[in-house]
Amino acid sequence: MPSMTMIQALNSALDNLLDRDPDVLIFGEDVGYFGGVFRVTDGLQKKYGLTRCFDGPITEGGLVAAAVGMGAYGLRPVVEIQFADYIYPAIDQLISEAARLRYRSAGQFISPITVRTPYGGGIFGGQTHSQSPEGLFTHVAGLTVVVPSTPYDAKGLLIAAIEDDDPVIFLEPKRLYNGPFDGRHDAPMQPWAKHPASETPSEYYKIPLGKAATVREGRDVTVLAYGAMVHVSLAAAEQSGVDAEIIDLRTLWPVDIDAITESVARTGRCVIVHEATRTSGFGAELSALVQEHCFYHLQAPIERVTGWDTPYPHLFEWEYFPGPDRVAAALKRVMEG
Amino acid sequence: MPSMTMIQALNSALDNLLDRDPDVLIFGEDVGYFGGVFRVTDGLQKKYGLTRCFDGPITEGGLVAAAVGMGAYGLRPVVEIQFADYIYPAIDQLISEAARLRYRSAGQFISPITVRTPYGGGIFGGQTHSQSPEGLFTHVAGLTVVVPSTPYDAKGLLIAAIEDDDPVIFLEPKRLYNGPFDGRHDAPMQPWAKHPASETPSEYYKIPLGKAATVREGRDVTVLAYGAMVHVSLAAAEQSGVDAEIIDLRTLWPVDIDAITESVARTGRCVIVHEATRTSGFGAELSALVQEHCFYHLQAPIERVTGWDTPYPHLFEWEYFPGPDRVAAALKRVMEG
Amino acid sequence: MKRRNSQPLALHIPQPLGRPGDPPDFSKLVLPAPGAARRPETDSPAAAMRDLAFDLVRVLDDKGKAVGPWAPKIDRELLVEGLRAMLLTRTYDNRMFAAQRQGKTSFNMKSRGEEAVAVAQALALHAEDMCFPTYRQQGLLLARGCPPARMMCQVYSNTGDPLKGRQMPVFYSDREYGFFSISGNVGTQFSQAVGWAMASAYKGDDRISAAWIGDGSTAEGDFHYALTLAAVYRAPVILNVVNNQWAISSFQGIANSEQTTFAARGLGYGVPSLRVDGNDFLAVYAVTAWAAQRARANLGATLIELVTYRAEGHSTSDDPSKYRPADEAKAWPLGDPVARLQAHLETLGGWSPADYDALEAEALAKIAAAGKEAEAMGVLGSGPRLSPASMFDDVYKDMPWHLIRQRQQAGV
Amino acid sequence: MKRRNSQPLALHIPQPLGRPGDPPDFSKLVLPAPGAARRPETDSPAAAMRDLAFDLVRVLDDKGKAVGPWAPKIDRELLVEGLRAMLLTRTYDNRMFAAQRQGKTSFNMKSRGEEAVAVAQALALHAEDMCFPTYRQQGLLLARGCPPARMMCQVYSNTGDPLKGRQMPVFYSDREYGFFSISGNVGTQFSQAVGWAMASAYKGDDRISAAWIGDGSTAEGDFHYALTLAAVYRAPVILNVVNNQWAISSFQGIANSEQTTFAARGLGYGVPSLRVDGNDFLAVYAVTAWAAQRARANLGATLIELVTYRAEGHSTSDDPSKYRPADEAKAWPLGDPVARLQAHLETLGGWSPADYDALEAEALAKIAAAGKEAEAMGVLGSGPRLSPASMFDDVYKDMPWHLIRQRQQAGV
Ligand SMILES: Cc1ncc(C[n+]2csc(CCOP(=O)(O)OP(=O)(O)O)c2C)c(N)n1
Ligand SMILES: Cc1ncc(C[n+]2csc(CCOP(=O)(O)OP(=O)(O)O)c2C)c(N)n1
Ligand SMILES: [Mg+2]
Ligand SMILES: [Mg+2]
Repeated sequence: MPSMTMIQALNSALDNLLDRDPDVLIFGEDVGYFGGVFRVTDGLQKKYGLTRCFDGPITEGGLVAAAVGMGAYGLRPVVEIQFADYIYPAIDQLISEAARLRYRSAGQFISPITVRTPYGGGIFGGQTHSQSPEGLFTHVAGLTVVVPSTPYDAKGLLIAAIEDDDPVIFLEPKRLYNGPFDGRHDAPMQPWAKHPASETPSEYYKIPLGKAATVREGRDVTVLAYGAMVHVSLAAAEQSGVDAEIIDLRTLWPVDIDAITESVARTGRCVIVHEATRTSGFGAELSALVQEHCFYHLQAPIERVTGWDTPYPHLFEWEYFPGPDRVAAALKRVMEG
Repeated sequence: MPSMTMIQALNSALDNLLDRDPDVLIFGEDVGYFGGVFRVTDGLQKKYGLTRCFDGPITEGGLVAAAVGMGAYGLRPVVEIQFADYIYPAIDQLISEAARLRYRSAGQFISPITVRTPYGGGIFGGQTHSQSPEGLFTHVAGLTVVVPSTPYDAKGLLIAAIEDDDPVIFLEPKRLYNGPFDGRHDAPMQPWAKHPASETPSEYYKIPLGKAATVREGRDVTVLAYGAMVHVSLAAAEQSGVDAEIIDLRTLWPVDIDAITESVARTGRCVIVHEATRTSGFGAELSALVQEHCFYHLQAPIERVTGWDTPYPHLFEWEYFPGPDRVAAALKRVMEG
Repeated sequence: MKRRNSQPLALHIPQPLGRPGDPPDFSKLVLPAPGAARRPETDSPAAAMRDLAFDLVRVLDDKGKAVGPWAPKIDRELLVEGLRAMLLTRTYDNRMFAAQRQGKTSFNMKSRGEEAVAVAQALALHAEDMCFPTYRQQGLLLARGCPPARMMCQVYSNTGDPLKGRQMPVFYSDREYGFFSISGNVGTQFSQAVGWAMASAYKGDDRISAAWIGDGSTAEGDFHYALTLAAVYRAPVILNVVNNQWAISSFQGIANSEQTTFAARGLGYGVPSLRVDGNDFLAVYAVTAWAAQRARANLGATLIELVTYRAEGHSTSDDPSKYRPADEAKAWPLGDPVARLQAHLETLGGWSPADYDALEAEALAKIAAAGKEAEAMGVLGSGPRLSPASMFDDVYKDMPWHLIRQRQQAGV
Repeated sequence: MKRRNSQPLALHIPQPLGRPGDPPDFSKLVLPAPGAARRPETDSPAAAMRDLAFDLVRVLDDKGKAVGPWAPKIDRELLVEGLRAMLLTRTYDNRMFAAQRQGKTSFNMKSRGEEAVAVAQALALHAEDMCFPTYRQQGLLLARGCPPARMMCQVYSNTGDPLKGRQMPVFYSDREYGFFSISGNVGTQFSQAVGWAMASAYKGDDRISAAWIGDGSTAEGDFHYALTLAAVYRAPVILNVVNNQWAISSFQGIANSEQTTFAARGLGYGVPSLRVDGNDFLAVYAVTAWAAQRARANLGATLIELVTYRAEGHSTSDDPSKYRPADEAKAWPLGDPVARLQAHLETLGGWSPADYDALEAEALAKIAAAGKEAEAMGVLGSGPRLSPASMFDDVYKDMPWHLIRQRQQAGV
């Protein structure tokens, strides 16, 4: 099985689907001839032709609107938003249109669209190349929100997202594109090749949406994480010596509630980790859910380790980023609770 | 002291400020000659002239953008978005611009703008005249989110919002515009005139942002609510016989954490009520905060009573609306916990 | 460079020529003579017809005669069909407006004065072409043969409602009649229609799409997105701006400065752009057929500004006497589309007032029967009612755990 | 109407004339002769000058002579000032590009080939007029006399950074020099500039605003909002589209279909619209001064399309040889703005290559000194560093409880 970076795995997913399904097409800013600023669509226009993978004007709202219209026609459009920070102009089409079309038309029209977008910090991108807006989308009835943490998952989840008959926001942790970053920014960069989850079939396969993965079993505390924070949490578990069970949510919403409750009921403790700003981030919902489902099992307050409630500051990137030290400290704190 | 409806109180706030501060101006769809579809700006154009209160094109994004530019110049613009459901086209200007301008320019430019908008259901407005999007804004660092529940508060909070030097999203519970609706939709409509909090000075006054109000003292359970849900919660407390302490948050973010923790530490129980969809709504953050701050005081799981995770359905408005029966049931449940 | 003394600036706030109490004043509306506008070949490049964005295609003259190069060659049968559908639309609107006043529904919107827009355009399109309408093109459905009872059931949110009570009245969706689900957020359909047309072209299909937007709503971003995408990808779409002079209480000057036309917007994207008398059934039909022919020939999009007048309130919630001169509707210089088409049939000969009365009676009877049929399935607040259990369906294709749980909690 | 047989549709995807390996091809660029475009009075109505949206104002001819009605009457001193600022900008860009390659900063963006846009426009405006730029108008700051070291400190996020390390490199903000905070989201400043201009008019001030947007970014909603609002309220604003042919890897056809000009966008809003040779310092100056005069006379907004060429990569993260012909920059028919202004000075007489060399040396010395000054205050990753405690400031005017708490948790 070939070892792939996350970029290659995503490219492979798109390649498989362009090949299998003539109704799949891709568009977005710079995705055509150039292959995308992160190279995810590299070579696809050349291989499948101009109309299968093409450049769009700089109009995120228009791109998603076009996808909604295409979806209503019967296609499965995949839109790339160059950075998640630029998804806001498309929010009306996502919230008022894509997410509600099936409901408001009682199933006459659907929105089987996928919006791919790189998110998260760690590349010195400042406030407009680093954001993690996933929490907003989890508040919208009708949207599915997916975040992979490995090349293998990225491919299987992207295929499932595109084949899903409802709109999916597919957030790609850009700091993981080229390696399994654990938050130790001073350490030499790791390549995916050394990571087992970089082994990725070239062939088509799916990972079901709505299913979490336990990436580390443990008895002391349950860590809920996704994207780059999965790797950060793994590092923090080692660093802290706390025997943490780490759950990679993979699909944020609808979330795998059984995986969460089963684990927390066992460990009695829970730490939630995300890079997004803290207040009303998805961590808030996770905390509320855990509290509602596992109240009588909880032995310590649920902790949230998150980005601070400020814009992402260019210079203070690493002070902002919730790295392994902060997660490890939280693990220790909940063990004392 | 005159008795005012919430509409009159809001109008009075704007009237006071147009009178006192030449830098305050109002614009939005239909707010000028006509005085707004809910009549909040009635008479203001006539009294203060064309440039103080005028019609805007149907471009929520453009209206907020213009306000940001005006704020950077030094004015205090007040923008009306006709329904909160139509605020999404303005989200990029709110999140990427207004909320971050002070930060990214290190204080060189600020956004002292106020965005007023009617929100919430109960008027058979279907999915696009009933939404409660407040949760989204509480996730955005730099925004202040305010929701009044009485005419008196509406006026004092609106004046504080407009005079605040940062952007404020001011959400007006439209079902309370003309009366203190408690969710009993079959009962005859109550006028504000009979409600003590309709007594509203014609003169200028402020209610500080960030301060909650305890609208009912109680020993059994703390209810956190805002907008129409304050009245629903009051009705539910009477109906259930549970001695609930009801806190009207008034400012959602930055929330009055002291008021919350002091009360929950005392009651040991907490019910959170909002009309917005449940998942990742502001109730999730409140639940997480209460859990973090009061874990060792909690005697039962925190309950959330909210709108369902569906679009707001026209026909099933009252099945959707979290009315007093549902809140009362939650009050009883937490007492058993 | 140093600052020099300048005069103080002043902010301009556009105002209409008249308000309540004033006489109606349409002196700013320039009306070229019927028949005067030229008709380019459908394969002319956009750059060769920029003048038409500032002109006005009119076919019917004051006496009801069809004149000039745009006069379409259409059967008398189709004209009668058009008149029938316009009358049906008007009758339907009246009935549903009354139903709202009777408390049978929460809301309603009329299209009076604008019936030619939806009806003539429906007839100029193929039945399989896809429409992305606003809430004021109910005439599309009626012209395409959608049973009025079916539409009424939507308005009543009753047991026959194809949308299961989920949408506000008049926010129809009817896939069978090529009518896209109406959104409450104005403008969003405009850009979606371009996506649909791109999809049709992508598949080598032969169906085109058409979209409508109000004059006021052109200020939304989606208008701009639609034109950008339609121009860049030469999408087979007809983009219609229904300029009925008003956007609730805001006159046209709040949307376009009165220094230009809405059709002129197309010039900046390289899309052929026409302006047409929207109350002239023949002109609307001709221009739409012209644009459809372009689209079908892979020549891309056309922008059409339909100049018309919203003869009644914005909706049942609105009272236009609060913000515009009382008799504006009567003074509207382009008249009434129904009366004008009737006059044309009379000039053609073989058409009498009695024929008109018969059509009108037919419409009344049809709508009355439909009303009975629909009301038997319930109205808002009384009669048979849908089960609330369905309110958790269709959020997703398969119901996720949290909605199953919420349905249980709701006890429905 | 029934469906008839039609030919299958096909989706059109625009393509540039050349890709890597192909020869540069600018045959689609139509260039009217220098001096040919007419110059309307500044108080002419928009409707009387629609032709200019399809024309091209050029002043400098091939020999560097200023010709035609747009040739501005400006002092030689100002021309030298312009050349000095353009050279300074170019030198600054080179230095900061190199600094990025040396690892002293995370990112940089050049404006090479487009220096006349920012510099000539800065000189045609008053110092108090407010600019709403993109990331490619650093020339505005330098032409207005902002010390280059101050800009470098922003790029280095060092202890001298007026923005406290919060913004990515080149996203300057400088209130003192009338330079609005640059957003990472392209386009947002365009509509904000209109709001600022409205505010100035509202207050009876005499300052106007100017905004810039790239060709590619015109597709954003904010472009449309800006024009709508500017037209409706006659805002005293100059709206500039910098058409440098590329938007990262996407050529102009992806933004505008190549069937029209960006200037033509203004026609649909009723805003006077001009197209100008963006590499012609004199033409840019003249058109900007004309637009400013209109704005100051309360005649409202002007849309200016500046036709230029992005001579280098989009940014330090970009390699244009991946998507466009290798020698395109050299083949650009409108030449280099610096060389052209220099040639003009030579035709005026009293200007020698030595004068040019002196200016260049002056720029190099100035930038070298600034570099030293700035680097002494630190560069990204080494040297003196701001305290992270400040990262919680300025989210709100007064720090709310949760940020005080988070600052404590952060231990900074
Ligand atoms: C995004 C959005 N903003 C505002 C509204 C409120 N609204 C509904 S209809 C309308 C006026 C539309 O006017 P126009 O586009 O001219 O269409 P007309 O009603 O005249 O047919 C407004 C402001 C809305 N529905 N959606
Ligand atoms: C809203 C938004 N979408 C996408 C981007 C990514 N992006 C940055 S610059 C750019 C190209 C802009 O091209 P153009 O407007 O022509 O300006 P130029 O770089 O040529 O000066 C893109 C797509 C962004 N910054 N903001
Ligand atoms: Mg209208
Ligand atoms: Mg460009």
